[in-house]
Amino acid sequence: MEWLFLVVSIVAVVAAGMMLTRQNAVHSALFLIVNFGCVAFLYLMLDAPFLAMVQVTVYTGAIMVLFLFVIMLLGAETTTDATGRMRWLGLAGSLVAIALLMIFAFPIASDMLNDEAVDGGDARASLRLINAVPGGDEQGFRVLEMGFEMPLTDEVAASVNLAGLDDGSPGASIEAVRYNDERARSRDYTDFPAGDYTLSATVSDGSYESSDVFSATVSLAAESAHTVLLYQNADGLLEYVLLEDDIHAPSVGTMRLTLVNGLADKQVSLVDVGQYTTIRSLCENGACSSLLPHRVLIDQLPLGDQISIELDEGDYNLAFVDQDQTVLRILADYKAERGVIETRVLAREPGVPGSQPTYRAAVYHAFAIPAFGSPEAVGQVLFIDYVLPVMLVGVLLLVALIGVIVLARPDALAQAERRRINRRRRVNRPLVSVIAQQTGADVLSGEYMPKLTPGDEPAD
Amino acid sequence: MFESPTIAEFVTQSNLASTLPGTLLVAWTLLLVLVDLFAGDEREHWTPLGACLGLGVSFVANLFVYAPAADQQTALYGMFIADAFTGFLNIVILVATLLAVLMSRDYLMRAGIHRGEYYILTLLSSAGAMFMVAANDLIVVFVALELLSIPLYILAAFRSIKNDGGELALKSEESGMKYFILGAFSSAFLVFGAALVYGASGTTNIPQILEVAPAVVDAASSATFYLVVGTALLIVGLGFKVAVVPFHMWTPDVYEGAPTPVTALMSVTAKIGGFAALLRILVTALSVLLLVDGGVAAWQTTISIIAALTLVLGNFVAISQRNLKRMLAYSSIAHAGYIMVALAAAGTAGSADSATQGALVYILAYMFTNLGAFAVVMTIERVDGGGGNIDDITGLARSRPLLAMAMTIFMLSLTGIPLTAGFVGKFMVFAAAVQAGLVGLAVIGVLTSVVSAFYYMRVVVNMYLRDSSGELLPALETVYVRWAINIALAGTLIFGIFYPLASNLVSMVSIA
Amino acid sequence: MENLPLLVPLVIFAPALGAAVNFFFGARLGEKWSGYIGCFASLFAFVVSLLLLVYVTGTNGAAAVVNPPFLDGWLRIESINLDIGWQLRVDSLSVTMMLVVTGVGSLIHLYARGYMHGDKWYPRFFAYLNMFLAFMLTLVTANNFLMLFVGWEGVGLCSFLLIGFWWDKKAPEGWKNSNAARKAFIVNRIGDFGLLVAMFLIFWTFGTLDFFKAGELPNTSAKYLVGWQEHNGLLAQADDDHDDASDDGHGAKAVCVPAAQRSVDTHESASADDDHSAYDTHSAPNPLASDIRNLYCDNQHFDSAMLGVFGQTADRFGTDAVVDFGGFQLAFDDVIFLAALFMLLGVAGKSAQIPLFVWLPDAMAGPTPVSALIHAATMVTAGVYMMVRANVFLWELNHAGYIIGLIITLVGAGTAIMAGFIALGQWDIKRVLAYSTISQLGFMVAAVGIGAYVAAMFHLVTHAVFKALLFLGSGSVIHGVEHGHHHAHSHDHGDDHHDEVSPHPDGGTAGGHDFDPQDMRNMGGLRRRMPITYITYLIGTLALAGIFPFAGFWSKDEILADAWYEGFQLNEASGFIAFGVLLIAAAFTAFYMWRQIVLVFFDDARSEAAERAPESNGAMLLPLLVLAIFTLLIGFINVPKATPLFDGIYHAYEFKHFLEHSVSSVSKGHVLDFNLLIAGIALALGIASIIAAHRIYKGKGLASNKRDQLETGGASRPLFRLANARLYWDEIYASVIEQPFNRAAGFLADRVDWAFLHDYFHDSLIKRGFDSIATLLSQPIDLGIVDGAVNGVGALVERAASWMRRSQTGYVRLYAIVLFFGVAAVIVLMLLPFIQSLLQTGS
Amino acid sequence: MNAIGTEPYIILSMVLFLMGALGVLIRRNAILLFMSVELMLNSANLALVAFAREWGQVDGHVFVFFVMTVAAAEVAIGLALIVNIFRERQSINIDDLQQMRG
Repeated sequence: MEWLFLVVSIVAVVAAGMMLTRQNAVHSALFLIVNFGCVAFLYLMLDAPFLAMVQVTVYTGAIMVLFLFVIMLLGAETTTDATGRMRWLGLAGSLVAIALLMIFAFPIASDMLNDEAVDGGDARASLRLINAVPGGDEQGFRVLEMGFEMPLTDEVAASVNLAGLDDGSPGASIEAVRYNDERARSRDYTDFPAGDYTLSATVSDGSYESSDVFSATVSLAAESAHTVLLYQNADGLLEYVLLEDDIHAPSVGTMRLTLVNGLADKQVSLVDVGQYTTIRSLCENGACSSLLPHRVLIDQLPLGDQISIELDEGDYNLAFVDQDQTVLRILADYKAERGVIETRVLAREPGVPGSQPTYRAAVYHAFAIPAFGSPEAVGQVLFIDYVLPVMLVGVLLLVALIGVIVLARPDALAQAERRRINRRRRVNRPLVSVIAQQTGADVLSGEYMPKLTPGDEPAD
Repeated sequence: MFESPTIAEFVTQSNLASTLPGTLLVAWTLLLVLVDLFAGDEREHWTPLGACLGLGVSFVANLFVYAPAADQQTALYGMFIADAFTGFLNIVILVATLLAVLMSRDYLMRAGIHRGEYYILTLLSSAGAMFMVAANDLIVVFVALELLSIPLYILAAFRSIKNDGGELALKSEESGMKYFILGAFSSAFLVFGAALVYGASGTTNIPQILEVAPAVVDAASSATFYLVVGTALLIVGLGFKVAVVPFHMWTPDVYEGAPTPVTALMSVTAKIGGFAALLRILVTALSVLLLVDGGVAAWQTTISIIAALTLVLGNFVAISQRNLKRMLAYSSIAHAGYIMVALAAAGTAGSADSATQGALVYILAYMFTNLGAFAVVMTIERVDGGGGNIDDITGLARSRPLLAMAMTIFMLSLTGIPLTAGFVGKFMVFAAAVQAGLVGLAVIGVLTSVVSAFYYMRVVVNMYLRDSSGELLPALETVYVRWAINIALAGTLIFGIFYPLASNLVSMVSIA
Repeated sequence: MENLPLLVPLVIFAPALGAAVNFFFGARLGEKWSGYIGCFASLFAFVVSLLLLVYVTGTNGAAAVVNPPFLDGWLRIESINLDIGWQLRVDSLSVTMMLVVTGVGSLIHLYARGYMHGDKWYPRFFAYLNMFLAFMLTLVTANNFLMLFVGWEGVGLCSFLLIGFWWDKKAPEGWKNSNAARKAFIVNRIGDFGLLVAMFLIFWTFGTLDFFKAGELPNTSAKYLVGWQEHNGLLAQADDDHDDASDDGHGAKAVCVPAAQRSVDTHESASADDDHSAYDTHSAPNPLASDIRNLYCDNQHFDSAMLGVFGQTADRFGTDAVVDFGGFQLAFDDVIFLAALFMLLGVAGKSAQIPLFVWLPDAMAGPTPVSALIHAATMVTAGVYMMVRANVFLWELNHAGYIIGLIITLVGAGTAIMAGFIALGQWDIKRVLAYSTISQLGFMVAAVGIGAYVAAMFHLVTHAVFKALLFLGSGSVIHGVEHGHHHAHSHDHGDDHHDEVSPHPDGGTAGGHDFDPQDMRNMGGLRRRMPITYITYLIGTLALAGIFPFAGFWSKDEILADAWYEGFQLNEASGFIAFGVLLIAAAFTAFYMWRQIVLVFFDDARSEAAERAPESNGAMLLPLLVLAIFTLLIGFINVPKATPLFDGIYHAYEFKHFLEHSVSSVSKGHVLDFNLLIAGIALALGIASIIAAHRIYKGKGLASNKRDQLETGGASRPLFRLANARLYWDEIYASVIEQPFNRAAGFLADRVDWAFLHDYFHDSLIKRGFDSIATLLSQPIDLGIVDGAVNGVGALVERAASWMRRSQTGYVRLYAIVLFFGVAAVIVLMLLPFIQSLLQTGS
Repeated sequence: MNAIGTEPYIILSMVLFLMGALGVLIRRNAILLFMSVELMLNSANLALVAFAREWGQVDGHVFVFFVMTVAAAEVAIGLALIVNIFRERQSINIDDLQQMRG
C-alpha cells in the first residue's frame, strides 16, 4: 500500500506543480483534473468511495468542465502572464510556503515516527433498554429489594446505568423506559466508548422510587449494539438479559426479524400461517386453539432467549404460539420490508387479575450500520444531523443561480437601449450610412459595423 | 433501514421554533423571488417593500423567540444555538439590513440598476449572517459564512450589470472581483483550519471541541499542533471577514468600488458574522484549551497584536484618505480593531462575559453610526461617482444643515465623544480590556481614538467651518434615505444618552 | 432645608432645556424671546444655586449627593462591578463653582442680548451658551470622574462651537475663526487624553470613580476617623450602641481604628484644633452620613474599598499597598503620582498652561461674551477646580516627598510670568486680556502647587468676576469703536458698503479694508466718549492689578502670603519659586493693564473711529455695573485673620471655613495671619508699575509710526520686541535644535552616505526626515508649541500614513501575499507557547 | 488494510494546500487563480477525509460534501464575474484590476 500511496501522491504533487507553471490555461486545467483524479483515488484508499465518486463527477466532471468551457469561450488560454510586475511575489511566496511547510511537517513527522499505527479513534458501542414488564398486576410482578417482595402496582419505568469498570467513568445511562414505549427507534441506542462496564438497572413504579434490580459486569465490544431486555421470571421477579443485536445490514432482499421471549411460563414459536381469513376464523372467540397448515419459522424459544431469522420481502401472516400450540398473538398482513432490522419481544399485557391474559409482540427497530463512507452512511448523517447546513447550502445554490443570472445577463438592461438604437437606425439609415462610410463606425451606437459602399444603401 | 422522522417529529425534535427568525427570513425571501418574477416592471417597488416587510416579520419572530428570559438552547440537532447572544445580534443584523435596504432603492434607481434580485441577495446575505451568529458547529460556520459572503460578492459587482463601460461599473466590477478572489482565498484557509481542528478533536461541534480540547492540549502531540494551527487558520479566515490587519487589504478597494448601500451593509453584517463566529469559537471552544499561563488564553497575544496593528494602521491611514468611502473603509478597519480589543480581553479567564458584552454594545453602536455615515455619504454622491471626496462636502452645513448635523453626530460617535453611542461602546470595550489586564491595549485604543479625532473632525470642519469650494451638490434625500438616516441618528443618540439601555440589553449575554 | 439638594438637577436641566428650546424653536421665537429664554434659564440656575448655598451654609457645610432616580445606574456593567450613577454633588466647593458659573453666566447672558443684537445666528448663540452652562454645571456638580469628564468634553465641544461661531465670515476672517476652533479642539483633546488615562488609572486602582460615596465626609477614612468621631461626640454614641460588644468603652474605639494609628491621629487633630480645624465648630454631624458612620463603627473590619476615591487614597496612601496591572505592579503611591501627572496634562489643556496654552489667545476669535464667559471666567478654571477637588491626591503626594507640588508650581508660575511678559507687548485689546487670563490661571495653578487650595479657589472666584468685567468692558469698547468706524466711513463709501459690513462688532475687517477695531493703536481718548465703560474698566483693571481694596488685592495677596509661608517658613522650593516669580508676574500685570487703560481711554483719539465711538447701550452697561460692584465687594469674603481695619468687622477666612467642609486638606493646613509686609510689597509693586506705565504712556500717546514707547526707547526695545514676538520661541528652537540637526544631516549626507545608497537614503530618508523635523521645529511658536506639534506630528503621521497608503497598490496578488504573510505570522505566534512542549515530544 | 497512517495524508494535503496558495500568488490569469483556490479547497478536503477515517466518523465526509457544494457555487459566481470582466476589458489578467488603490 505504501508504494501505491507514494505513487499517487507524487503524481498529485507533480500535477499540481504543472498546473501552477503551465502558460496555457487549458493545460493547467487538465493537470488540475489529473490532480483531482489522484485525490479521488486517495479517497478510495481512505474508505470514502462515495466521496470519490462525487469528486470525480462534481469536481472533475462538472466544475473543471465549466472551467475549460469558460477558458475556451473567452479564448483566454494564454492570457498574458508577461507583464513583469511583482516578480518577487513568487519568490517571497515560495519562501513563506516552504517555511510553513517546515513548521507543518516537523511535528507531524516526529509524531509519525513515534507512532506508526493508525489510531482508530474511540470505538463506540451502543446500548438500549427494552422494558417488557407490565405493571398493574397485583398478583404478579415483584421486585426483590432488601429481602422483601413488593408488588408493583403501576407501570414500571426502568432505567439502566453503565459505569466504567476501570475508572468509574460514566458510560451511558438510559432513563425511564416504560412498558408502553412499545415502538422503539434505531435512535434509542445510546453510544458510548466500547469497554468493560458495570451494568445496573433500576425500576420504579407509581409507589416505589428507583429500586435497584441488579447489577452485573458486562463487556461491550466495539461497533456492537446491545439491548437490555427487562422481563419477569416465573417467580414474578424481575430479571434482565443482555442481547447482542446484529446490526449489520441483512442480506439483500430480506429483512431480519429477531424474536425475544419475555414470557416466563411459555416457550414461544413463530409460525407463518398462510391465509389471513383462516386465522381470523380460527380466533374468533379469542382463543385460537390450533393452527391450520403452517410453516414454523422459530420453534420453541425459551424465556429470555432470542433467535434471528431473515424474512424475504413480502406480505406475511404471522402468529406467535406457545408450546401448547395456543396462539398468543397474531400479526396479520405483516409487511416485510427489505433492509429492516426488527426485534419483536413477546410480553404479557397488563390486565385485570384473574382474567384471561393477553399478549403483545412489541416491536423494536434496530439500526443497520451502513458501511463506512458509503452513501447511506453519509446520507444518514447529512439529512438528520446536518439538516441545517443542507438547508443553507440549498439557499446558497439559489444565490449562485440568481447571481449568475444577474451578472451574466446585462442584456436585460441593454435591450431597451438596443431597441432605441434600432429605431433610430431605421429612421436615419441614409444619414447613418453616410457617416459610417466616412468613419467606419456607427457613431450613434458606438458599435462597429462593416463599411457600406454606396450601392448597399437600402432602397427605402 | 434508516428511519427518517416524520415532519411533526422533525419540528419538535429539531426545536425548529427557535430558528424561526432566520428560517422565516429565508422562506420569505424565497417567496419574494416569485413576487419579483411576476411583479413586472411597473410594480418594481414591490420587492423592496416586501424586503422591508420580511425583515419586520423576522424581527417580530426574533422578539418572540428570544424573549428576555429565554434560556440557551440548541436546535437542529446541535447545529444551531439559540441564546441571548444570537437574539441580540439578530436584531442588530436585521436593523442594519433594513437601513441598507432603505438606502438602496434610491441609489439603484439613480444608478439605473434597479433589479429585484438585489434585495433578494441582500436578504439572503443577512440570513447567512443570522445563521452564522447562531452557528454551533464549524460546518455551519463555514456554510453560513459563504451564504453571507457570496451574495456580497455579487452585490459588490452589482453596478457592473449596467455594463456601459462607465468608470463606476468598472470599479464595481473590480471591487466584486477583488473581494471574491481574496474571499475565496481566505475561505480556503478557514476550511483547512476547520479540518485541522476536526482532526485534533474529532468533532466539529463547538461545545464538544471544548470538552475534548484540554486533553488534546495536554497530550502535546501532533493533535495539539493541529489544534493550534487550526485555530490560527480559523482566526485568519474569520479575520479576513472582519477586516483586521494584515487581512484587511481588500477593504478600502472593495468598499470604494461597491455600490454605497452595499458597502454600508457589508461593513456591518460581514463584521458581525465574523466577530460572532470568532467569539463563539475562540471563547467557547478554544478558550479553555489554550489557557497556558495564569488563566490567559494563548491566542490572546496573537489577537492583541492583531488588534494593536489594526488600530494603528486603520486610524493612521484613514488620515491620508481623500475619498470619504475609503476613509470610512479605513475607519471600519479601525473599528474592527476596537472590537478585536474586546475579543482579546475575552481571552482572560473570568472576563469573557464583560468583554463579549462590550463587543456587542460596540457592534450595536458601530452599526447605527456607520450605516448613518454611509447614508449621508450616499446622499451627496453624484451619479457619475463624483461628490464622494472630503472636499466635496465643504459648506454642507449651509446647503443641508440637517444633513450636516447628522453627519457631525455620526462623526462624533465614531470618534467616541460622550453622549453618543460610540462612546458607550468604546467605554465598555476599554473597561473590559482594563479588567482583563490589557492596559497597554486599552491605552493604544485611547491614543488611536485621539488620532481618529483628527480625520473625523476634518469632515466636521469641512462641513461647518469652510466655505464651499465649488457648486453645492444636489443632495439626494428621499423619504427612504431620510428614514434610514433618522433611524441611525436615533439609535446613535438614544443608546448614547440612555446608557443603561445598551448595557441592559446585553446584560444577559454570556457565551463562555 | 433637608430637601433642598434635590433641586440640584434643575441647575443642569434649566440651561439644557433653554438650549433645546433655542435650538429647535429659536428661529421661530425671534430674537427677543430667544434672548429671554436664554437669560431666564441662566437666572433660574443662579437662583437654584443660591438656594443650594442656603442649604450648605444652613446645615453647616453638609454635603449631599443627589441621585436622580431616572438616571440611576446611568453607567452600569455588572460583570465588572462597575456602577456609576449620574450623581450630583452639593458641597461647598461645587456650590461655589455653581454660583460663579451661573452668576457670571447670567450677567453675560444679559450682556449678550445687547451685544449680539442683529446677528443672524442669534438664537443659536443663546442655545450654545445655555448648552455650555449645562455642561459646565455637569462638570462642577459631578460626583465622579466620569461625569466630570462628560462635562469636561461637553464644555470643550461648546467652546469649539462658540470659537468658530463666525466661521461663515468672508475668507480670511472665517478661516481664522474656524482654524482657531479646530486648534482649541485638538489641543484640548490632548489634555483630555491625559485626563482619560488618569481616569483609567484611578478606576483600576480604586475600582470606583466616585469622589465620595453618598454620605461620606471628606475626612472619613480610617486615618482620620477617630479625630472626627471624638470631635463630633460620635464615639460616645458608638459606645452606647455596642455595650454588649465590649465591656470597656475604649474597646469599641479599637474596633473602628487600630490603636496605634488612633493615638497619632488624635494628636494630630488635637493640634489642628488650635487652628480652627474643621473638627471644632464647622463640621456638625452630617445627617446623610449616618450609614457610613455605622459602617465604620459597626463593622468590625473597616474596609476602605467602600469609600470613594479620595477616602481610599487617604486611607491607603503611605502604606505598602501595591496596584497590580496584570503584567507588572506599581506601588500605590506611585500610581497616584502618575494619575496626578496625567491629570496635570488635562489641566494644562483645559486651563491653558504651558505647554498647551496656545489655543487660548486664538480662542479670542469667538464673540466677546464667549471670551468672557468661557475663556476667562468659567471653563478655563475647570482645571483648577479639578485639582482642588483632587486635593487629597496632591496633599498626600506632597507630604510623602513627591515633587508633584513643585512640578505644578513650576508649570503655573512659569505660565504666569511668561504670559504676563507676552501681554506687555500686545496691541490687540482682547489678546492682552487673553494673555492676562493665562497668567492669572498660572497664579491659580501655582497656588494649587504650593498647597494653597483656598487661595486658588479664592483667586478663581475673584478673577472670574473682574476678568468677566474686563472682557465685557473690552467688548463694549470694541463695539463702540466699530460703530464709530461705521459712522466715520458711511459717508465715504456709501450705503452699499454699510450693508456689506458684518453686524458683528468683532469682525471689523470684513468689507475689504484693514481697520481693526480691536487694535489699541486705533483707540485713545475713549474716557470721554464712553464714561461708564471707562469707570468700570478702571475698577476691573485695579482689581486685576491687585490694588487695595479691590478683589484682586485680597486673592493675589493670599496666594503670595501662602507662597511666602511655604518658602520662607517651611523651606519648600516650590514656595520660593512661586513667591519670587509670582511677585514679578504681578508687577507685569499691573503694568500691562495700566498700559491698556492709557492706550484705550486716555489721551486723544488716534483714529476717526475712536473719535466717534458711542457709549454702549443699557443692556451692555448694566452687567458692567453689576460686575464692577461685585469686583469691589467680592474680595471681602475671605479677609485674612488679623487684618488691620477689617479685623472684627468681617469674619476672618469666611470662604476658607466654607470650603473646609469639602476640601479636606484645607483643614489640615496652616492658617496665616495677615502679613502686612507681603501685602505692602505687593501693593507697592503694583502701584509702582502703574505709575511707571502711566509715566511711560500718558500724554505721549504712541511714538511715531504707531510704535510703542518701549519700542522706541533704547534699553527697552529688545524687551518689547521680545514680548511683541511672543518671546521668539521659534528662533530659539531653530538655532538650538534645528541647525545642529541640519549640520549633522549635511555631514552624514555629504560625507558618509554620498555614494552609499545615495538615492534612497539621502533623498528619501535623511533629507525628507530632516525636512520634516525641520518643518516641525520651525513651526512658529507663537502659533503654539502644540500647534506646531499637532501640525508637525500631523505631518509626520500623514507622511507615515501615505507611506502605508502606498502599499495599497491595488494589485490583488499583493493583497493575497500580505494575507499569506499574515497567515504565517499568526501561525508562528500561536505556536510559540507550544513549541517547547512539541519539541519535547519530537525529540 | 489501512497500512498507511493519517499523517502522510495530512502532509500531502498541506503540500497541495500551500501549492494552491502559491498559485494564487504567482498566477495572473484570473481563471488560474480560481483553479488554485479550488486546489486549496480540495487539499483541505483530503485532510478532512483522512481525519474522518482516523476518527471513524462520517462527519468529515459530510464536511467535504459541503465544501464541494460551496465550491461549486463559488465557481459559478467567479466565472460569471470573469466573463463579465472579460466583456468589459477583453482581458482577464488580474493585474489589470487596479483602478482603485492608495
